[in-house]
Amino acid sequence: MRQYLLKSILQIVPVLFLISIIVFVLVYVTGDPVSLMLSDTATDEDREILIAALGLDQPMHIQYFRFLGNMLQGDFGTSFRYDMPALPIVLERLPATFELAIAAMIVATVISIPLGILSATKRNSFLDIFVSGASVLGKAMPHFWLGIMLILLFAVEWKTLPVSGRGSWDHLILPAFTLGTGIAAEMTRLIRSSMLEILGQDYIRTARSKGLIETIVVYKHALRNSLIPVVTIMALQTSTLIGGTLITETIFSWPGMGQLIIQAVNTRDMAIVQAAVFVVAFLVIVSNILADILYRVLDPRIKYN
Amino acid sequence: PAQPSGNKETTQPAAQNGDKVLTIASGSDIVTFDIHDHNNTSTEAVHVNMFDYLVRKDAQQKVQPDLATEWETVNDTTWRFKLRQGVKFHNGDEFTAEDVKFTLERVATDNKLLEYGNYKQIKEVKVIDPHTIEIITHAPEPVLLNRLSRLGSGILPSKYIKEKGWDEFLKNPVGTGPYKLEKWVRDDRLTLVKNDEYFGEKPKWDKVVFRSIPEDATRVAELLTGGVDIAVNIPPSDLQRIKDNDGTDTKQGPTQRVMQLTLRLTPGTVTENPKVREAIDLAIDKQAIVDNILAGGGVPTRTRVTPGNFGTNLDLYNKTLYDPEKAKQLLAEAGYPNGLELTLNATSGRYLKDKETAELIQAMLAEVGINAKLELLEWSKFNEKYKAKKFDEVFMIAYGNSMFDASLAFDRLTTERSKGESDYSNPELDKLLADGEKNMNMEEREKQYKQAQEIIAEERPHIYLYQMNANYGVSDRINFEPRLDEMLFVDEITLK
Amino acid sequence: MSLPLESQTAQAGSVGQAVKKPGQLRRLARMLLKSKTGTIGLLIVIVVVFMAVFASAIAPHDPAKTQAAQRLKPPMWMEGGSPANPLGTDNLGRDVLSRIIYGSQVSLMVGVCAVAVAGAIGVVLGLVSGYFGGIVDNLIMRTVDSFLAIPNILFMLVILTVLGPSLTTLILVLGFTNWVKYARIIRGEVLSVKERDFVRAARTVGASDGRIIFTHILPNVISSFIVVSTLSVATTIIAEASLSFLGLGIQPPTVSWGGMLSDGRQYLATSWWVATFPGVAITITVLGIMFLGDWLRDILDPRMKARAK
Amino acid sequence: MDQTKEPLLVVKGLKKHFPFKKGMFSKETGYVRAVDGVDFTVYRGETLGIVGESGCGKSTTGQMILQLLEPTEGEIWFEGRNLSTLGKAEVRTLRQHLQMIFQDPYSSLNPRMRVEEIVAEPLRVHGTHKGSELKEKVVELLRLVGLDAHHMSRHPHEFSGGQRQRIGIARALALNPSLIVCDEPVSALDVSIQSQVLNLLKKLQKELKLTYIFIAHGLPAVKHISDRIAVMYLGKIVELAERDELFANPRHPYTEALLSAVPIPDPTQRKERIVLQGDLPNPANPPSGCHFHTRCPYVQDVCRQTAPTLTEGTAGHFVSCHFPLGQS
Amino acid sequence: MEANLLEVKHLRTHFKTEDGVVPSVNGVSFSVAKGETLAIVGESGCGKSVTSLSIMGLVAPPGEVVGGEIWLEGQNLLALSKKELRKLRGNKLSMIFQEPMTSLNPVFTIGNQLGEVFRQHRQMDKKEARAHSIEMLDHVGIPNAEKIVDSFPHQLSGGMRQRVMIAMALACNPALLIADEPTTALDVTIQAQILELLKKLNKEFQTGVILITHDLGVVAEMADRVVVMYAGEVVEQADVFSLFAEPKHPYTKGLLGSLPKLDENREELDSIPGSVPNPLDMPDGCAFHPRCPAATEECKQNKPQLQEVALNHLARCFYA
Ligand SMILES: Nc1ncnc2c1ncn2[C@@H]1O[C@H](COP(=O)(O)OP(=O)(O)OP(=O)(O)O)[C@@H](O)[C@H]1O
Ligand SMILES: Nc1ncnc2c1ncn2[C@@H]1O[C@H](COP(=O)(O)OP(=O)(O)OP(=O)(O)O)[C@@H](O)[C@H]1O
Ligand SMILES: [Mg+2]
Ligand SMILES: [Mg+2]
Repeated sequence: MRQYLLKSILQIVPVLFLISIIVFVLVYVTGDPVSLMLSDTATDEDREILIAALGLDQPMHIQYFRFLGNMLQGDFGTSFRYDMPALPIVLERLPATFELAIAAMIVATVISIPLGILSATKRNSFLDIFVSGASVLGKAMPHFWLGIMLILLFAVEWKTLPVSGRGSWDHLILPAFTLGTGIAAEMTRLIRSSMLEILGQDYIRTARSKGLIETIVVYKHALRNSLIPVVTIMALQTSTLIGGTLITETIFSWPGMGQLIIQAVNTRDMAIVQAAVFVVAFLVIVSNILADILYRVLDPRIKYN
Repeated sequence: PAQPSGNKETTQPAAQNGDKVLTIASGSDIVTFDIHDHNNTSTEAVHVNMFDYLVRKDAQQKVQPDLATEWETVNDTTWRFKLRQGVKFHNGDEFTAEDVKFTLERVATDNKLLEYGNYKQIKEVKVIDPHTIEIITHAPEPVLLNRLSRLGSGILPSKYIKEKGWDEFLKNPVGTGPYKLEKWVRDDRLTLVKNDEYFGEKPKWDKVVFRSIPEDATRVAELLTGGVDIAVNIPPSDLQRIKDNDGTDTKQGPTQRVMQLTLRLTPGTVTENPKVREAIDLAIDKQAIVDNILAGGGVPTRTRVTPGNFGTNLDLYNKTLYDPEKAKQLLAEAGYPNGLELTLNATSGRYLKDKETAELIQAMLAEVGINAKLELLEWSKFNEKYKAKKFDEVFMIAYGNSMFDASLAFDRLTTERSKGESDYSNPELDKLLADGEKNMNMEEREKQYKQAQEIIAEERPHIYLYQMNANYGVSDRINFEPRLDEMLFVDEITLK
Repeated sequence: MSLPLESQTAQAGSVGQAVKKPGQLRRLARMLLKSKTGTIGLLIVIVVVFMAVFASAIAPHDPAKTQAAQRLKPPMWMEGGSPANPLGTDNLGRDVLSRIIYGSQVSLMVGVCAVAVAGAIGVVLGLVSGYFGGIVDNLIMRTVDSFLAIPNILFMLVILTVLGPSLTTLILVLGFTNWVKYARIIRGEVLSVKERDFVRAARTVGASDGRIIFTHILPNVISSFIVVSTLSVATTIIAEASLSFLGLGIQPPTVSWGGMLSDGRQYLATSWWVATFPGVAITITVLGIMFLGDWLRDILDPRMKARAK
Repeated sequence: MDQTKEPLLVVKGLKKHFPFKKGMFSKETGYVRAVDGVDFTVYRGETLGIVGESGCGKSTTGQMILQLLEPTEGEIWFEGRNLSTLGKAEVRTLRQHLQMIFQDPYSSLNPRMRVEEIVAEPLRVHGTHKGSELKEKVVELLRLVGLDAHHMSRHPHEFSGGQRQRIGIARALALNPSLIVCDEPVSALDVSIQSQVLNLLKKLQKELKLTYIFIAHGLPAVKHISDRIAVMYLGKIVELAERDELFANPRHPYTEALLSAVPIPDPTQRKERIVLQGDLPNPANPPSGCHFHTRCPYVQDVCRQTAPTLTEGTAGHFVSCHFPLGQS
Repeated sequence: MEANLLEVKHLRTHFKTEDGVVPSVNGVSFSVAKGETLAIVGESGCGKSVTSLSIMGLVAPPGEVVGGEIWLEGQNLLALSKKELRKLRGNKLSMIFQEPMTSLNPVFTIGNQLGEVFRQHRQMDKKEARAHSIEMLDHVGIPNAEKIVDSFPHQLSGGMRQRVMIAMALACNPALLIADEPTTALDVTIQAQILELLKKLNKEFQTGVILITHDLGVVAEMADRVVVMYAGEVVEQADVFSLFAEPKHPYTKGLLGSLPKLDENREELDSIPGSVPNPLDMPDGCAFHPRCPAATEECKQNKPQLQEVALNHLARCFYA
């Protein structure tokens, strides 16, 4: 296991390197931030000075290597909006986003596992069709629309939950549902099909031939196996999940990274954008590794291959 | 309305353990505590509660003493101020003339600061004694008091900043105002607590929370559920709903902002032709825009110098021209009997209902045969093109006027400044403006500006559409009157 | 020779499912009708395509025609509604029904073109990566990993903010951010098809790499591509809506469902129909495409076919 | 096979080691010794059978001969030329004479192609036939394997397993090969179909003067079709002899056990078997010395230490054992 | 009849597929006596597995037992409730499957899966179950059972896994064991091991065994009696000696003739032309007639019945 971990950590390196290129190019093509940084009345000379100060007059590859070098030291530049180093600003927002993403994941899991199992075991029943329909619906609703609807219903109409902001656990419910619904829909479909496949396996027939009660057959023998592929595919959803926080956080005025990113992009605060993209990418990669580890725990076959 | 069962500390604005808490929601967080390096009205609306100016405007926009108790003009370029004694910053430092010198000279000399342009007129701040200063300007400055009672003029603690450094100040800002910072969670909330040491009237609230809620629907929902006491920037379509709701009401008030079209007079463009410009003006039914899109929340105008500003030409205010038939005729005369094409750039999501307004304008122009290609840009992109002066024939933008003086309204119309943007040039106007700028004879000055407004209304490098209202949603438990400058002096807000 | 070969060949027809050409279509149709959801899906997609193609003929009004006096009229069955605007009007007095009909053009166009762009890039890279392996594979897959690590919306947000939204950029950006999905899937399929004996057989007869890729591998991986891309059309339609929320969707006067939904959200509480009907249109279309995709997956999955035998 | 024996294919010291990494940092990499030093000669017109248990390297050997896998070591001489020293173009022409029939009739035909395209592909690739000539050739090939011209327009899934195998054979015959490697061509087929295919292969061999390498793990089938038989165990040939000689006098203990393990379809001949204990060892970690020593009923100390080499005992009967049977 | 452990009468199991009803098992009858080994042979798809699954009550939709009776020690299994049947499975009635590689759950240890049987049917606790599992593993000749009990299936070879399957099936000392092609996936030398083991256990426990296979060699080696199936029907039934000595049905004859044998050299094998008919499109009359060298008009029109053609030797042919 330790070896595996080391190996995966080493594998991150080229990916992070490629990401650094992508990020750099994104920012590079964004054009110069200079005009946004200058006051209305600045002269051309002021402009030149600032450009030189930022090193924007140098060739692209030089700029890239300087960017890379700084980045390796954790320096993503200074946010001109906050006039502070970008990375701490991003990291400061991480806990909020984390909290939201994990809550959403829990919501998704709690919804999807029972539904997925039920619709697989009761295949083609009314319930199955209902669940399929609901999961398509879950995917078809854009976050912003769902979020506003939830606010209108639960907060404004029924007054059962707070509208927005971050605070106690009940502030978390609506945004977590908003963010988790799409994932839940995806997961339900996955669990269902994975479960259907597993239920057709020989060892399920073996389990039945031993006279085991159906509950054990489904929840012991089938579920564990069907979660194995789900885990990996879900890890791929981390990036969707974090992407979803951009909009969800804006709707619920949740002070996380998502909102920060949107505002940074809107104000062309590219240092923040760079740092944030990097942090997000790193998170996604780490969560993929975690999923891989979980995969190994769930499936003993892997360890020995 | 019933309170949500949510966390008491974070959402419930009402008194808890006897504290009086006011919660205000706006669409965006404050930008920074560097009062010189932003030009954001809603940030200043918060700052005014923490920092004091030398002089401040009251609710009627009359200049009142604040940190300065008296002032006089020594000569055309020198103003003397007597400073209030016994005032303390939130950290306990005493307020002295050094602080004023530090503050004003910083913004007047550092050209990287966003407010530099509005203060570079100041040449020097001379400390006469610890409680007397003289401000010396490069040229005569008729509007100095206006300048000093607005964004960028809050007095900073020079000792604190020199000792602890600017970074520390940004983290723990300190002013002389009635409220001091308790906590700032970016993009979430900024909490102020009362400053018991405040020199003026005792602060009325124990705690004030400014929440940032970017999504309109969410902000309205917070107001309706009692999560906030005041919600800024209410979409017109929700006004009725807030009125109908038990426990909430709306307040609307005029602002300094005027929505306008900037037209290009660059040779070779269709809008070079004055008849075309006039046709565009006549084609747009401003009243309809105000009535339908803004739910009545605005006043059509033909000038940017709206009442409350020095130099208003009331002949042009609350007036509008709308005559599509004449517009068609003008087009025909201009040589476009079959209509013409142009590009209209506008923002999307920057101003209240900007997108809808532009869409409606596009439709109205189409009625008279002007086929406007609408290019809606999200603000940062718009701003980039704006600064690079890369727009085509027409762009739509709203300007405010924090100076409350006509001069600012013309700052983009001189031959020099309009180069590349509207490419408008009128020597007569140039002269009027140059004179007005340093004319210390107020009566004469007013005349100059009134005349300038007439020229613009006639030649139309800018077509003014309407003065915008600010829409607030307000809880019934408090008294609140909107200010023309949109500042939120929380001590002007009271519990019923 | 005791083998009565003739009698044996005569049998072939009845043994293998002797399906002749026209029968194949009929068989497909029969399989379609057997699947309720597949049929519904196809019907929905047909209706939407019809709407998009004949928008100008079936829409009752010009979708861009504003009528200030007619703003926010409710649907015809509600008080104050009129048959002239069956689904009501929006905040500028434009006919919601007509806008939905025209909106289908953009939604479909964006969906289909973006998927085509993504598919073209993804399929080529996936084929190359899976077939040749080695360094090329490594490079492509690491690039895929990098792209996967950055949320699509973030990508689109940055690029569209920079370039400014237009139909073309939107399509290109959506395509450019989604290719990884195809590259991954196609590569996986190629890896498995590559090991099948018919590919070995092609190599023993001396077929070139190009021939193997295009005549043996590509046709056998294309069905997963079709399934995934169908589902992608659906997600792209939703993505356009999310971008509209961020102010980066299709720009007026072009109508898109996402744009309508996003603009209409301000009226959700007061004039629900402005945002609800485009929302319903998106949902139904997505539902239809997904049903169709699921059905395609079922019939194109060789395992399924084997089971049906 | 008498004096006219002309070697068509000579395999010398053929090895294939599939590498696998043991860990990221331990430099040490392991090898699956799929084929671990194999020598044999195939004479023109004969059938060489290769038997052995699953994983012993039969298919890998076959694939190396066909250049589908690159040997780790060793030489393959075909028609007197060393394949590994030839240029690409030469291999391409030479390869026409080397063909393969695969085990799984379901995966060896491209499901998206018509029978006509499948059978015509080799002709097309080498550009030997064009247009109507091509079509005629396809019809001829199909006839040869007992299929009809009207099958040409069908897809593989419309055929039964036996018929598919015939299509595969037709494809292999298209380029007039001299050597065909048959990798378990009948093990996936039903009992009653197996004999059809075996008969067909025999008939074609006679008519077209083909040479076969026939790989299988079903001993009866191998015996039926082969002239000589090689027995493989864990990547090595342990015994190679004329068919009848091998069955009459197995000299390697493994061959003996293998023969004894095959159930005879005659209830009157139930017998005491030699049941080998234990499982086939892992080719990634083969036993020291003689690979078979872990399961050999006659194991001696020397077997654990030194690996025996394949040596010719009686004429044409090779065995790799320190203590070959029947020597007393 | 009381001697018979299992009595299957006119069993019919159908699959309702999209293309039509597949009558996989179409009126099959046979019996198994205590301690007897009955072999069922036939080509792929003739209904062997479906027959055995029907006995176990494990036919999954769209399959359904639509007729017949299955009597096990005086109980009609088809009349039992699901719960009652479940209690019999793994207990009195057990089964091993063809694919030892996929028949064990990859994510649980051998001990866990084996112990389950004891816990389900013998109400043992975990410790007891484990002890018994080790004992059972010992019994089927697994060396080092203490260690193997904690390993996962993938750590075992195919032969070992099949032994585990056998241990699992015999755990509760069943009256009837169904072995569905237990050695097809194994190598010859391993197959020999397993067959020996089955023989030994069969003697030891006096279990009735149904051995399903398509390998006539295995049949000759193991069976007391043989049932030959073709297209969902029994076409011949006899004791193993008479069947091999004097096959009565042309299909059986063809099968025997088509086998290459180790002890004889023939230039050419006999073969049965054509292939198994499509179950959706069964020929009229005798199902075998299209492939039968001796078919007559009668065979094309009428369906022959299974009849006794010699003492205790049944065949479904007009001309047997
Ligand atoms: N591409 C590969 N990579 C790694 N190992 C391989 C590869 N191909 C085959 N092997 C290993 O090489 C050994 C020999 O494989 P091969 O397929 O030649 O056996 P075989 O004798 O044909 O067996 P079977 O009878 O099962 O077909 C096996 O242990 C197998 O796992
Ligand atoms: N799930 C199913 N759906 C449809 N038909 C099925 C299904 N399972 C089995 N059948 C049909 O039932 C028939 C008998 O199948 P069965 O598995 O009993 O054959 P078998 O004799 O065991 O063959 P094999 O030797 O290949 O195991 C076949 O024709 C098959 O097509
Ligand atoms: Mg092989
Ligand atoms: Mg079977």
